[in-house]
Amino acid sequence: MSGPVLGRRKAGALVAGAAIAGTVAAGTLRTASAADASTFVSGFGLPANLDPHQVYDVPMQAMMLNAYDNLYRYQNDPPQIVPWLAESHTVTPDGLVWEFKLRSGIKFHDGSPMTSEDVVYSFRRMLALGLAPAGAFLKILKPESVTAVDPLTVRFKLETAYAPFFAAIPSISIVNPRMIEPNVKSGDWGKSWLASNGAGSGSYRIVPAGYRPLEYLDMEIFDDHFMGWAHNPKPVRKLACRPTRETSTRVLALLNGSLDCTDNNLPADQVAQINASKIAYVQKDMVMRIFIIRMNNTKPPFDNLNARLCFAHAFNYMGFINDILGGYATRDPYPMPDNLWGIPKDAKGYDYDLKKAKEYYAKAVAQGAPMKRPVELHVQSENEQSVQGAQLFQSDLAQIGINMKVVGNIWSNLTAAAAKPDTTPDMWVHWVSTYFVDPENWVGQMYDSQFHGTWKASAYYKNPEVDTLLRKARTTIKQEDREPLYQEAIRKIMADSPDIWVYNSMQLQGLNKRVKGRRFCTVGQGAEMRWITLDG
Amino acid sequence: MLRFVLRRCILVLPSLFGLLLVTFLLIRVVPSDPAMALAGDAATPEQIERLRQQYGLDRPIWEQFAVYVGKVATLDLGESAFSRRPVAVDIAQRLPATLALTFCALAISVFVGVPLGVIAGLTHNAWPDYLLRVFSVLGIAVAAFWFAIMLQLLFSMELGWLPLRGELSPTMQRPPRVTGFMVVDALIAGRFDVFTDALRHLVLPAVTLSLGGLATIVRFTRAGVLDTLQQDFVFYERAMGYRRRRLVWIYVLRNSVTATVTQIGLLFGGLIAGGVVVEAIFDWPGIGSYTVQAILTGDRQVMLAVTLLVGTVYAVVNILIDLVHGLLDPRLMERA
Amino acid sequence: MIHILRKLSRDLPAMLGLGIVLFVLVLAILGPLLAPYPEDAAASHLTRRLRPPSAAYPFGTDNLGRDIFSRVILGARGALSIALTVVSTAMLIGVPLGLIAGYRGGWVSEGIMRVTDVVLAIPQLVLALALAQLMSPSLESAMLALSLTYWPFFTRIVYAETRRLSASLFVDALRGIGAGTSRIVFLHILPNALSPVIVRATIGLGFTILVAAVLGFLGMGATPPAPDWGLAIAESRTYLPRAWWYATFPGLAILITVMGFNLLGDGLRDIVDPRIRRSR
Amino acid sequence: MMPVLSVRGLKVSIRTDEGMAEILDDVGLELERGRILGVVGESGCGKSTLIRAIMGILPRGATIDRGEVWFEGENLLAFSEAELNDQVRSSRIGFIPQDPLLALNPVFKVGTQMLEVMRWHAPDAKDPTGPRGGARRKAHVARLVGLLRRMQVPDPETALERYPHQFSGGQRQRLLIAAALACAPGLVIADEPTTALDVTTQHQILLLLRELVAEFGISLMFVTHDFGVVAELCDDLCVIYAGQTVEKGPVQAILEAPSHPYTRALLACHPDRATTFLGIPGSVPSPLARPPGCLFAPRCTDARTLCLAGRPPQGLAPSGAEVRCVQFA
Repeated sequence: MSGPVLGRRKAGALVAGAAIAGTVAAGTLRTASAADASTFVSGFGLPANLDPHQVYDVPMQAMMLNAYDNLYRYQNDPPQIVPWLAESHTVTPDGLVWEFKLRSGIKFHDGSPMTSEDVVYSFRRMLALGLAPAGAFLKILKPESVTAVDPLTVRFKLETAYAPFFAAIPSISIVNPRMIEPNVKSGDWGKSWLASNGAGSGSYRIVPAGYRPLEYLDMEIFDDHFMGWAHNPKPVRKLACRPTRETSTRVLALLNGSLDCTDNNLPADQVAQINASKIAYVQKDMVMRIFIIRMNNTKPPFDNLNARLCFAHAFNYMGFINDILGGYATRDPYPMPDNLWGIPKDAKGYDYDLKKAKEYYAKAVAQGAPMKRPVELHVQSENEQSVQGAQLFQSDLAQIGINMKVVGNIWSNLTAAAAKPDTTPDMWVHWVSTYFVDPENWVGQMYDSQFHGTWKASAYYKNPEVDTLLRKARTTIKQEDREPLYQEAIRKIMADSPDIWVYNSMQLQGLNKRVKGRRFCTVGQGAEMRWITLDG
Repeated sequence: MLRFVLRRCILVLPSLFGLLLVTFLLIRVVPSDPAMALAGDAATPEQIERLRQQYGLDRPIWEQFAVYVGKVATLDLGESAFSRRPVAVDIAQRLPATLALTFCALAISVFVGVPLGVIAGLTHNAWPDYLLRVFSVLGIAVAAFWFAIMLQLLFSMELGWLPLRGELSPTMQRPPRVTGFMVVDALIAGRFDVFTDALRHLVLPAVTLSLGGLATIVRFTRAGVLDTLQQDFVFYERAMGYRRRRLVWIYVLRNSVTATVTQIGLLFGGLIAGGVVVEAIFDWPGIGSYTVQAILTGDRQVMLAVTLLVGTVYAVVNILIDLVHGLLDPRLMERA
Repeated sequence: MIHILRKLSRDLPAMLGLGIVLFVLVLAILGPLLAPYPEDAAASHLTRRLRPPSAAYPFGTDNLGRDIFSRVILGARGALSIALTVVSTAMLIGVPLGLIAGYRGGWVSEGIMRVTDVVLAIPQLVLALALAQLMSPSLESAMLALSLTYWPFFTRIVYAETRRLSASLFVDALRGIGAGTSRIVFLHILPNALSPVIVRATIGLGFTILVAAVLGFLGMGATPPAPDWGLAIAESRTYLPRAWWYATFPGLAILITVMGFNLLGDGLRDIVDPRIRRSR
Repeated sequence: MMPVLSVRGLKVSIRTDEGMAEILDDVGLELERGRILGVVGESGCGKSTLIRAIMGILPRGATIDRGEVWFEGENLLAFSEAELNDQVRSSRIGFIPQDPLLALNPVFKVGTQMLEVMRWHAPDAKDPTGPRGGARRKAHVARLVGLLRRMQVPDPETALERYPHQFSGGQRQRLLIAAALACAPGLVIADEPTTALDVTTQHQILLLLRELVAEFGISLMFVTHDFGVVAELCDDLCVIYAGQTVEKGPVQAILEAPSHPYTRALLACHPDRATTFLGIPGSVPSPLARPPGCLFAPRCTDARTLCLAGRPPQGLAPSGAEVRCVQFA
């Protein structure tokens, strides 16, 4: 009996489903008339809430790039930091005093002009709330050190020199105090109000009635945006954010035209089907988002270098990248995105080599490392890719005699567990995305022992030489002076093999073919709507 | 009757208190750190410690519980660690969506399930009965998500009759919020385009969600009808020449649905929590997806509130069910 | 017993159910012997990912190139063991409580039934998810959560039956001749209350498999690479609608098994329910 | 004169798990206009099946193999279910059930149930010239209230608004008698209507029935296992044993000189209240395997070899009763 016949007979009633799936793949489906020519239906995820000073993650980047503006902004691919609200800035040679000069004539959504006082308010608010985006600033900036020199000049006086300061400036949105202040309750800086409302100057204005957390968000064009709309004669006038939870729904919605774009995490296995359709295609973009298998360096056998090297040689990097990810990622053997500065040219990572892994295994055993101990690898259950990687790792480890168990877990538990070395799992899997474009975002916060207790530093790696190098690089201003410091640190870290660095991501986004003019940048990942035009 | 309702309502309170206590303790032992959840991914340990004190998370557990119960009594359900919005506001926004979905699913279950159950009962151990039994069990056993995707493929993709996801088309202007129920608000605003659009969005999720309930109702109605058909009065009524249809659909049915009605009460609580999968696949902005989000992010206030909410809905529905029982069977009302 | 079997043999759907249950039982016991690729319980073969059904792989292959046919067979054991564990644990808790509450009466009964009400009101999924968090998601956490929420059903049934039986003349007579409480409860009331319990248990077995699958769907059940049916469906979501076989066959396995238990349970109910028995 | 009801050679069998059961083998009876016929037999002899066969409501799996049921000159067995419902039940044959509590639908008001019957079967129900809708309903209510008053139900006006469980057993039986008469049928079949009642009430109900037969000009078929009741109430008698009519004739004649050994044995056991049959040795042959000869032969004190040869034919006894026994062949 030939294969397809068997399938058809056995599948019985389900053939209907298969047949439909087949026609969908063939692209003979009707187009839903869900969207009109000026409404863009976006499948990007929504942040936990709308306050850019409370939340700072990839979905927030996508939201705030449209609703708010920043002093400087990352644009293009590879990312460049360009003047935005500010037209220029100066910095003293010691790197302590920064002055930003605002453009004139900037208007908020309520029509009021933006002044340096508003920038001061925004930074003070961000520091006072002390939430996610404040992480880069809390230690180096006091609220009173942000001042307005004149209506268009803001001055920042840092406590200590901090090179990533400028790189982190685009993470702070400028908010409108005149809209927030009337809604302040018991000194909360308008926190609960701004969580569901907008008070910005961005290209699009939030429609509060069209917002339900994580479900939908409606925005409409702000015609008076300071950059104007001359560059885009036919902009998107209404932006409807409709995040879809299930991959299958997401793909179907893209294929029937009820979504203009998906988020950036399309599984590689969906690419062919989408590209075969008449109305949509998959856009591939390199970003700075690295995939890491963490090892808890305080727990035996991971406190042994040979044991760690054994594990590092037992992961099928290219099999994972080529077969499971369909080649949509680059092998990145460094503790940093391979497209960022600071990586030593001579560095060589580890390869998949079970023979070498066995040798290291023997060496580790000889040094008394308990290689027979069953170890656990925690994955984020809801993330299929991490689960597959873990299973792949497991079947290879089994071949060299290591008993590894995959444990499903969730992000909030994992980050909580990572707060202490003894609760941190033996191994776990996560990505590090671009919060700001600087080595500090990756190697700096991952391997400087002062960050122990945060999930980024959950390898609990401690090397005084590396600490010194990273701290020096943090307070050195010029990039050309910092680069060798990072290179040296990375060399030492890689020699110690504290974690298993797997790949740097390629983002896959499904787009309707009517979407034109999209501009991609690793920060925001193509979600900035002001550039987009809808065809037809 | 009023006394009966009041008595039942007062009896519910200790149960809800017990429910709250159990959930509170249960959620307390979950390892995820609410302060860490509040602080966000990029937070430093100092930020987290500050939040811990701010939210009283460093206090003894009984003190936290007492504070919480005091707040609940004034309908303050706290603030979501995730959205940082008042939980009561989030729930008020989302509950109508879930209730609408649940109600429609239940209506489908009842209006399809009861007749099918009666037919199965009337044809006991003949082919229609066998078929209906197998199909009703299929309804319970089929994985909702698989069925949902098949519906999407057929009705949204191939035929293009019904929308794929969501509560309303993105191009539709939302009607002003009055009741929170999209369909009702659309009618109040006189927006018939929104009304039909919202109804069309309801169909697929409601049908998917109705499956399990449909099967349950078929089974219990069948059993009830079988039971009633054994009663002497059915023979008497036939002997007296009752019209066949009226005999079955009025006189037999009313005696047969007691157990079915009880099941509807049990189903309702289940549907609200069980809508999770359906809400996920159809991106339905209700309580189910909210609950999963809360669990995935360790959002304790929301988990507590949702448990309390489902418990309350469960209790209220069961009081209603008792009332319906009383209306169906006068003997029960007298006993109560 | 013979009587029940004979009655059952005339009930077509119930026989179908019995057949399915026995078949799944055989799969569960002999699974590794029957599966063409038993090593695919854990191995991965990256070069043959997501193949559609063929002669070599009748149900196709999954995201790690494993034979879905083998994994469906291997999954029977897990499915049955979770169902049996949950239902028997729930019975162990629920049946004695129901007996006590039904026989003792008074505040003991009132207390037990109130607690039962509270537990019934806990959303099963919420508890399961919360426990999954507490213990880190696994089959064990799912089983515990389901057991903890399923016992009230048994308590209620046994309570009602016990109340009915202990008011009956027959138990009155036993009391009259001085039979001890435990003797009356365990030798006379329990066997009589057992038939609805067995029916509920049969249906509960199917129900549990289904809820376990939903937990798997939400990532809170079995952990990879276990050949769990629910987990397979959860994993398959990412590849739908293209890789339809990935979700379909494990889905069918769940469907057929749950259906088997339910048909059997329904048939048993028709036979043991004394009210319906009269009609036959 | 043609009898109102005449059953001839009725044979009914039911398919069971164990095989075909011959519930009725050969039943024959006649009920003359204006008279009361008592049908007597042990439980299990097929009395209920006889009633069901006459009313056309046999259980599933039952078939009429042979026989005729003539009612007012028409063969009821030729009627379809719809015709029976339209033309016979309630309108021409009223029915009084055994247990008044179980026979009333517990969740509907008494009035609702009685009016449901009248709505379709009252004499004016199909009269296109008569009052319609609300007016007709009003007329029905008035007739019912009158009937209830005649039946001595207290508060007949409010009785219709009450539920069955709010009445006592005797009152419920009166309600059912009223219901049976509501559509003015010519024949009323009563299935042991007094069994569930206490002795005093039973007596009152019998008196009432006796009066009603004359007053409403009905014929009454009264099924019972109680010879005492028969003696008190009936004009004619039909004794059934194991699905066969064994003796029939005028009550007076049979009671004075019972001819069939079975009738004799019954009356010997309990001349007044033959409610139990423990006095007759042996047991009724199973309907699954009827012996070839006389069905009573195994228990009969006078049994001879002839009795085992074949079914005995009907014969005429000196008392004037028709008897199924070789003695009178």
